[in-house]
Amino acid sequence: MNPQNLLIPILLPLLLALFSFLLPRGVKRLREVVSVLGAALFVYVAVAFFGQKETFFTLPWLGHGINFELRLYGFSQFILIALSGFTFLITLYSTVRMAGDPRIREYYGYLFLTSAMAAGAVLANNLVPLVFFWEGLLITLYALITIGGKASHRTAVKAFLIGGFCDFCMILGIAILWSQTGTLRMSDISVVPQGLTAVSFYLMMIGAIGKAGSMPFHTWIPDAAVDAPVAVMAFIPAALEKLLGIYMLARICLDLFQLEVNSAPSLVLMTVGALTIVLAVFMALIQKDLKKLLSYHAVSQVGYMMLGIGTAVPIGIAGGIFHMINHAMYKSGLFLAAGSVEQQAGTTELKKLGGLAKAMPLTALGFIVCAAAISGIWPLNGFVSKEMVFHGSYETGYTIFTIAAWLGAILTFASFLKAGHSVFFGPRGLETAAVKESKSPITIPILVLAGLCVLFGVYNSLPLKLFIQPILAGHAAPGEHIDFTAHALAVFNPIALISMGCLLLAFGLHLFGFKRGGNKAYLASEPIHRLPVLHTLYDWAEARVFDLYEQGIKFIQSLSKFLFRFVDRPIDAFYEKVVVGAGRACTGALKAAHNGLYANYLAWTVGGLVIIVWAIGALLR
Amino acid sequence: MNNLWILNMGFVALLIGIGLYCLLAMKNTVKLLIGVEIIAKGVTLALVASGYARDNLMLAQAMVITVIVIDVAVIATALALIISINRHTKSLDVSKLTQLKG
Amino acid sequence: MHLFLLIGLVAFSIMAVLSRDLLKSAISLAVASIFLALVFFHLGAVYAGVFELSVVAGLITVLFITAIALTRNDGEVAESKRHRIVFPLFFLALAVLDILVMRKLLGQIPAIQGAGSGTFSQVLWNQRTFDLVGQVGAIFAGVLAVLALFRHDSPKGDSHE
Amino acid sequence: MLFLFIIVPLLLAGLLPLLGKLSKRFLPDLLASAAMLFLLVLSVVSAKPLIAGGGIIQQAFWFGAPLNIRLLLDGFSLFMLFTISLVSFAVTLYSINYMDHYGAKANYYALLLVMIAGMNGLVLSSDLFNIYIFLEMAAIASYALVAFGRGHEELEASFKYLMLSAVASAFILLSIAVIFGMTGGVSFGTVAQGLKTLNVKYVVGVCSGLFLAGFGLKAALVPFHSWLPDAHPSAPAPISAMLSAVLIKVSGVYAMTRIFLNVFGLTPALTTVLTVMGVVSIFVGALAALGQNDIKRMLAYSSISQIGYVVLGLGIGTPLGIIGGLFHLFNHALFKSLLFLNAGAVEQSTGTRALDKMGGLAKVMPLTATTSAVASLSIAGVPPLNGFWSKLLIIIALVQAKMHVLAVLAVLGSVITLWYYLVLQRYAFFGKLNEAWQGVREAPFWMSASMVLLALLCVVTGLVFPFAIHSWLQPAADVLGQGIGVALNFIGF
Repeated sequence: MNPQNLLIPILLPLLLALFSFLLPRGVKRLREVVSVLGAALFVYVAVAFFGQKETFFTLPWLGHGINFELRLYGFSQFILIALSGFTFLITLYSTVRMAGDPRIREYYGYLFLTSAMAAGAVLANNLVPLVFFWEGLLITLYALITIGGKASHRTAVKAFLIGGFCDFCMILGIAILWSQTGTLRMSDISVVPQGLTAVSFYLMMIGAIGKAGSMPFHTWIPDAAVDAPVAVMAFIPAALEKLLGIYMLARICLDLFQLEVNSAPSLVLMTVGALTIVLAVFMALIQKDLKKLLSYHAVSQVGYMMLGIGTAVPIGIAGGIFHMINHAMYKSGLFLAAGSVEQQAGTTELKKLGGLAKAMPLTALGFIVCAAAISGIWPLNGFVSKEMVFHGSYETGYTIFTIAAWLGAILTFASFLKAGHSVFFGPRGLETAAVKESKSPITIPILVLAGLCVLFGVYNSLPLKLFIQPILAGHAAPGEHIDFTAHALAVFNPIALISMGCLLLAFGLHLFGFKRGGNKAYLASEPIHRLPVLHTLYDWAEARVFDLYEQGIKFIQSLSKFLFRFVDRPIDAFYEKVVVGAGRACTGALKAAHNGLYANYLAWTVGGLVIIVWAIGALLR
Repeated sequence: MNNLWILNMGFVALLIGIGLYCLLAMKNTVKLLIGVEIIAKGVTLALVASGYARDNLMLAQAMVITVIVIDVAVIATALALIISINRHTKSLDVSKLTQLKG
Repeated sequence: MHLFLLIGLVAFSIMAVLSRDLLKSAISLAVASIFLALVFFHLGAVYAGVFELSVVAGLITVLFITAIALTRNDGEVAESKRHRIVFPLFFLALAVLDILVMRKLLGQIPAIQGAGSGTFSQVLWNQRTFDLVGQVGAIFAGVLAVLALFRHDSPKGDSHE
Repeated sequence: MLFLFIIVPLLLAGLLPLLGKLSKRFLPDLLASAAMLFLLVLSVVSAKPLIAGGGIIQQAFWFGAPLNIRLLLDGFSLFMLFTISLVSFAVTLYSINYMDHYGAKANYYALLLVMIAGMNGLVLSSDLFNIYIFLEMAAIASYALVAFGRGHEELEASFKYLMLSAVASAFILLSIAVIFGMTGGVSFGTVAQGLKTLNVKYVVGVCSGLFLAGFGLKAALVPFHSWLPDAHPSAPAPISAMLSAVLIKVSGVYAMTRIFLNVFGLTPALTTVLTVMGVVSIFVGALAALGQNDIKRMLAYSSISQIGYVVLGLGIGTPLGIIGGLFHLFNHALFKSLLFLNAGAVEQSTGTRALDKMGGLAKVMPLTATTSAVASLSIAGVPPLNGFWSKLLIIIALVQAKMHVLAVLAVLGSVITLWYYLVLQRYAFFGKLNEAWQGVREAPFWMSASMVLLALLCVVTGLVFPFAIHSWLQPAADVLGQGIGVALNFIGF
């Protein structure tokens, strides 16, 4: 392939962005049509790139080893396809959902700018262009969040500061890596993380997981869920940032650094991953708003990916990467479904909604499939990738991480049962009387994503063989053949059985909670309740374990509250109070020092002269 | 020859020190300007002394004359400023000129 | 002789600083200028001496006195009385430091003989022509500055005080 | 031909007060703009002989007769000349509308022209004492321009500026006198040659200290910066732009760099002092800017911070560092002048400079808001605008020079910069439109035109920066990279 073609995935969205910026606001339809067609072309380009052999493109740039280098290979081809696909779906969805927005011009512009930057970041083979595109994403994120309206500015600044901090860490890590290896070409770097390079690893890791939205860099996501347009949420935190963040993390762990199984960096990564899973899912459980609930899950699921990659075991890494793409699909689907509900019903608050399944069958179907996928129900894609992560973490010998992952799975399913139940089943909310199904540009993306969830689950060999295995091709132990498809949907092994058990447990939890709530939709889950074995189990539980459950729920709830108040908020407060406060204090001191007295200023000048002369004298000695 | 240069430079330093003291400690704006003048005297002395020490007195004198001319321009501007400020504040106290701060 | 002239110069400078009356200060400064001019004469720098006498001792003193006459100083700026005590201490410290530094630093400088030069006017016109352009510019700047500050239309900015 | 850079503005400055009697507005506007355009074209044309060969020394002619004035033109001075001409052209266009309500336009242009003549002379001179003269010439004009509004604040700011600046000039002159006393000459060649033969590193150290204090005060490096936050906001907006964008760089950074790199030769001690001063300036300026409510005062503190970057880059002394520093110098000239012009437009329309009284002005002044957003993003180092590249180059140079701590601090400073520019944008232009400004209108034609010109330049420079670096930053950096060889080359002249 002609190496210059590598510029197309960057330039094409850039042109689309320019088009949207320059097109006057008054012109109707044309913008949407061009955007959708352009995005389709983008998909075509990405697909055409797939399967090409490794290509390098180099443009001399600043010199000193800083060149504009791009590289197309298995991994970036795969991410590019996903990226273009999501861009297309979101564009299609936005034609209806964002129609009439006063800042529509900027919206499409920034959307495509984001795609261009992301494509650049994926293709970059030199750390400096990588940082360039990476930083660019921060700006477009800021801009896209502010489209949400007046209240969104605060959130945008918060996202910006947090993202800026993470990127700053990454730049620092890159600088250290550069000084240690002497090159900026990513494909030339491969070092063992120890000493300074370990510091660099951790710093770059913060950059990557910060982009992916892991704890403790997540606090802007739930805020943004409320403030930012839902299409933006579906595109950026749910899909794109995961793709990029986890892509970067995988690159760091696989290529730039040689991560050993159970080495300190690996354990750190796994710990952060496990903590993210558990803490975020606890937070998700108590949310009363659909979009907020989804956004906390967006955080929690990152934990699985980090856990998987952090294991440094092939199946774990493959699981992590697979989970990334799966998550992008079902989480986008869920956000889009939430958006569809919001547009029709006017709210996403769980208590106001109910029984929408009949009125919005397509949205409901999409939501249910995606929710089942995220919960890891056989045979959907979430099941496959989660199993792989469980296996991987189990193989490292630290079962604690596997248990944490299982715990996460239980609560994930429970919270989605709650969400799905209260939105689509049960009696209709009073305020949402006249609800119709959304238009096709809204439902099609949802259904496509749901369909993909099924496809990637049932025919998991397709993505695994086509996308994932090539990435790991160079990383298997010699002589070992990599094939994950063999046990992908196998149910009869201990780990899969435990997972299934977890799901059942979650279901039970939901049922008890539901019944306890005295809801009238109780009959909806009656058939399961009447199953012979479960029935007696439930009866037995109803009589005796009820208190225990109550206590358990109370415990879980208070724990959630505790975590929210003492972990989640303090992190938030750190950004808001400590950083801002420190800035204020310095500023105040400086303002007081500039008191307007001439003698004072002159004294600084003379004092400065004395210090400088003294310093030069001391340095000359 | 060299010794004379050192002696002169010593007095240059004294003049500049006196001038800086005046600038730092005095409050009257006209007095501050006198401090600037004293510093300027020190510097012109330094130029002439250097020219004398290096047998390049003509060059030194040419420079001194330029310095004096520039000095006149600066002093004239400064006095015009002081008079204008005096019209606003009716005072010559520099410690009252603290409207700009922070 | 040279030393006495220098001491006179410093003494009158000190008087100019410490004197409580502005007029006396200005006149002390003029006397200090005359001493400086004498120093210049003594060193052979005749042109510089003449200039110092006429411009600094003459013109600048006139400028100062005009300015003092033009400004109104309600309630007399009270200079702190501490200067009578602080200044001698400062001066002593300065002198000691001065002697130490000069001995140590300048005493070690080897000499380079400067290129001998022609007459004064030759130097001024042939070597330092560029300076004259600068002088013209500086005079322009000074004149324009005074014109700008004393122009007749009403001052802006009084409104936003 | 190079002499025209000095004599044209100077002659016009002499004529303008007389011509101003004939026509109060039209003639001064026309002549001043024409002169600036002429200088801009001249600086571009002058590049031709330079690209052919290295630096040149040209003798000035006066109506055909040779004068004893030797002007030094090399990559570095050409670069500065171009920057001066560019900014002064934009500023003059802006003044056509803006200075109407100040009165005495002829006088104003005359002072501006004297200031430009002084800066051009400084840049072209090859002699320490000439540097001092032209420095003073530009400075005297700038005192008057700062006080041009004649309000209390303006006068106070100008007075403090003058008094501190006079001390700085005295330091510079004293240092020149000592060097003259050691080497017997003041031209670059003689001094460099003399210092090379003499072994007097401590005295040179003291002289460097004096220069650093003197030029540091002109450049507003911390702790010599205190006059700037008073003087720059008080001046009329185009003058604020001129002072922040050009004057502090020419009379501070240029002079300092020229002397330290080409005449004294950069020593490790100087590198350390310069880089530390740079970083301290970055932080003090940025943190102080963060707390400001006066928009122009915020910009003034930001200048201190950005000058810190320039000095940091130049102080490293490596080729990449010098390129980064120079590029940042140019970029800062563009976006800081633009920001001051924006602030001026806002002040003229609303009558206030207090950020908390503004709000939502983007709706009524879209052009000002857009250009200001470009400048803010640029100065905060957001890719792909020009400020990003220059900061990146400086940071890379720091890493290459193994100054990792300084690199981290430089990045951190840039984050704070972004912070307060976001604050500025939010208070001034975004949000709800304050009802008081309902009737506010966009800036008049010439003001808008010059703002758009500068904003376009910001964007274009960011996009074509590799070209910019290779074509005319590289020659400038080469000059500085040669060290004292440059000065020694000119002994024969």
